[in-house]
Amino acid sequence: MILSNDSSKPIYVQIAEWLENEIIAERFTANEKVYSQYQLAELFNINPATAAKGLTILVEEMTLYKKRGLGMFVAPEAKMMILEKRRNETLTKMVTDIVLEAKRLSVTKAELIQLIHKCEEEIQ
Amino acid sequence: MMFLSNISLTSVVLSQVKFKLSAYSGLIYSLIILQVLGILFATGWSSSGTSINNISINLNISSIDSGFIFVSLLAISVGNLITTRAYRYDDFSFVATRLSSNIANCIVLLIFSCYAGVTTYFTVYLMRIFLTFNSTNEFVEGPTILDDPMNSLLTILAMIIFLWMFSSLGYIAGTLFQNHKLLFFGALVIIIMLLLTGTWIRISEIIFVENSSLLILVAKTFGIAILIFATSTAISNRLGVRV
Amino acid sequence: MNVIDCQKVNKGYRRTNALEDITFQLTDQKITGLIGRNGAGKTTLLKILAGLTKHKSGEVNVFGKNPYNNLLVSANSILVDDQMTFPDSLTLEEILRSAPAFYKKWDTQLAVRLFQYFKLDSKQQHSKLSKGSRATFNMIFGLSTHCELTMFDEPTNGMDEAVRTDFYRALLKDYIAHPRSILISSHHLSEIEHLLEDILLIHKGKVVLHADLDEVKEYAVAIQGPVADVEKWTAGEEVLHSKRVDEQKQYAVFKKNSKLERARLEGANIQMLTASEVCMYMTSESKGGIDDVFK
Amino acid sequence: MSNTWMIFFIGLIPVVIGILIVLYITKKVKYKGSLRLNKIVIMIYFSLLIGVGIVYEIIPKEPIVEQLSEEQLQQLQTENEVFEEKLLKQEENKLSQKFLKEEWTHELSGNTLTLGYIGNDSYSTKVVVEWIDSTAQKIEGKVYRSHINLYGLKIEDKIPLHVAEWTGNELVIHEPVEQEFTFEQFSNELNVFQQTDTMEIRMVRGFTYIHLKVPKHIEIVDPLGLQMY
Repeated sequence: MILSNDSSKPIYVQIAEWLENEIIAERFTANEKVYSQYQLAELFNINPATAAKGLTILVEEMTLYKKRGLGMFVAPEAKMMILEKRRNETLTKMVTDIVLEAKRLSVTKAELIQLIHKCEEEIQ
Repeated sequence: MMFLSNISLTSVVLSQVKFKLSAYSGLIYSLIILQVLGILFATGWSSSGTSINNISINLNISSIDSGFIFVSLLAISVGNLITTRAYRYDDFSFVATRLSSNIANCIVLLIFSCYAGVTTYFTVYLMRIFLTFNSTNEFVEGPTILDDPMNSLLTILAMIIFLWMFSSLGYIAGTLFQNHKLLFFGALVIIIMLLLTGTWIRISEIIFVENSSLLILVAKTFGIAILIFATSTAISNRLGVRV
Repeated sequence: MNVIDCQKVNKGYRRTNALEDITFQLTDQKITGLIGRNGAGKTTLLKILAGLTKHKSGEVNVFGKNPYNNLLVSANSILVDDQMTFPDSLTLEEILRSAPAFYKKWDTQLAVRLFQYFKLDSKQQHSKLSKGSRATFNMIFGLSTHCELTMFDEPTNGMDEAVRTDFYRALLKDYIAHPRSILISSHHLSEIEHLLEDILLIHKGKVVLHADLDEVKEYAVAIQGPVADVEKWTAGEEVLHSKRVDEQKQYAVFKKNSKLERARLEGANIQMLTASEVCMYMTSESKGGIDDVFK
Repeated sequence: MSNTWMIFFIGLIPVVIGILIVLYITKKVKYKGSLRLNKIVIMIYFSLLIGVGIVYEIIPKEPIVEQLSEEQLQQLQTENEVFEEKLLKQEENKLSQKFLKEEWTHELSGNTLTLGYIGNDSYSTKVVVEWIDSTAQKIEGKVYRSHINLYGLKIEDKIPLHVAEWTGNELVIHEPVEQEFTFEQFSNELNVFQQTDTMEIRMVRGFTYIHLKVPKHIEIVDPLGLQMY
């Protein structure tokens, strides 16, 4: 994977996301050691401090846990947590976009809800 | 954790000296050219002829004076040359302070002077061989090193120290010129004024002429060179690099 | 510990001020980008830090010492720039061979390997090298010293694209293996952005910004929309740059703040900026752009 | 501006020109060589010069002219002075016989004796007359030459003698034919360091003395003033 400088996302976020993807794809399984900041730095050609920041995000989100002197390990319920988070984030973002677009098109809230109901019925 | 390398002034100076000796090794060609020129000019350098009983007797004395003068000019030039930008900047590509750089230059010039002094002294033999095969004239026995080893050594020593002092003159002129063009010309004017007043002649007489022995002259010259180098070091302290 | 500590450093050439009240600290083992436009004072600052020139006033401390004429600083720092010279009488090989006497941490293996990789001619003289090869050689020299403070001034000037990429990769790998403080100056941030941890942005001899790379990235945003709306959203904000896109639309760059979410909800077209764009806008001469010239 | 200063400044000009030329050479010597080559040249040049010195000392040399020391020259000078003094005092028996070059007698046909000289430097010859009580016409003559030395060179044998010849009643002293000798010498000393002026010619001036025993009735005509009293 090549990181993009021009992406609106900071590099460390991209690193965190990449690691999450790897966990989802089960290339890292529960309690497995993940790459160190230096390995990540070499892999992506980035500053180790930036890589460390990416790792820190995941530690803060409890996706990874630290073993002193040994490195970072995938939390047992990491995959689930990531999926949960993505679900929330993606949906929220989509809904926001829908609401904004509706506003531009002068669609009322009631009409919007009706539209959602209709879509749901069709899919089922 | 930072691990700073500690390095002493002495070791930096030694490394610089070693480095400079290699870096300036190309000067050997200039030295050889000038010594050969010296040999060519030496033949009949001091030639005197007198007539007695209607007989003219000419004595061509081939001495190392001409070689020494050429090499002295080289010493001034080299002293000047190593203060120029290119040479000065080279130092700062490696570990250097202005002090270490000046001390190293001073030592390097002394080493060069030693080499130049000894070789210039020995060019007289090159001259002898050259003339032995090229002259039909009779030879007058001349003193060799073995005849008066102490005096020969003293002559070599004097040559070395004088060359060193000449290089210090070039060095201070170069330093002044690099540091401040105005200062350089100012100093030049002051020196010429001094020369015109005659005080200077008196001073140089006291220093260079009125000596009871060559050894005292050498000692005085050595002191002057040291003084000049120290002054140059003080002047160069504010010189910027790669500006 | 601070590797560099500058307090109100001033430096002037004749009547112009090259540096004005430069104040910043650099903690150890970071790669910091010294960013600024041409003539911003990057080179002057680096030369002062390397002890090559003297500052006029203020206090400069490198490893806690004034770098000017300090042996400790000289032994533990190096400035690589295109004015670096080596004696003509020495071949590249001989130059590399004389380095360990000066730099105690000199990495001969690294030097030799990089030298071979970049296919430099060991019998060549430094001054005879092409601009790109000389820059490559200087870089090899600078990296191999393993100096605790390694500074590069526009190191890739003259290098071709492939060599640049290799150079930055080499720098990073060597940094990982031997962490130390590295300061790289460039007016081309996007090229080195990924390497950096910190950015020191200077403009007209002053420090504009000294921050974490990601902070810089999030320092400002761009917004585009109808003129009236843009003016409303940016009212009272610190606008770094603005320009008319066409009759109706306005483009503005301003400091990120909490009101942004609301603007977004109000339908503003908000664009994230890259770090180099942020730096560019922060150091632009005027609020307008090149387009204003053609009005 | 005094003369000394003129000389000084004129002397300064070649020095400045010299420095400029040497600077030019040093900068123009484009060929700086490689370090390896330079090191070799430096070593070889040094050993060459020392080697030449040693070789010079051991190779057989052409006949070499000896040079007298200052003391020896002084001694020659003293001998000359003593000789002249004694000659003037007519103490013939005390004269150093090594100066005696020629001895002759001559029968004069008249009562006048003319002294003549052919050559440029009549001052090199001094005639000393000892009057004797005799009525005969016989004149006894002895030619002496005192030490001649230039630059301390031991070349006295090479310097030809003046010849005194009789033509009738005239004693003509012939100067030797003009000749030139050139010698080569090497000096290991630097003249610039000499505290004393060594350029002064080291010379012992010798003379040709013609000692004549002349009967008292003979008149000497000496137009050139060769006679010494």
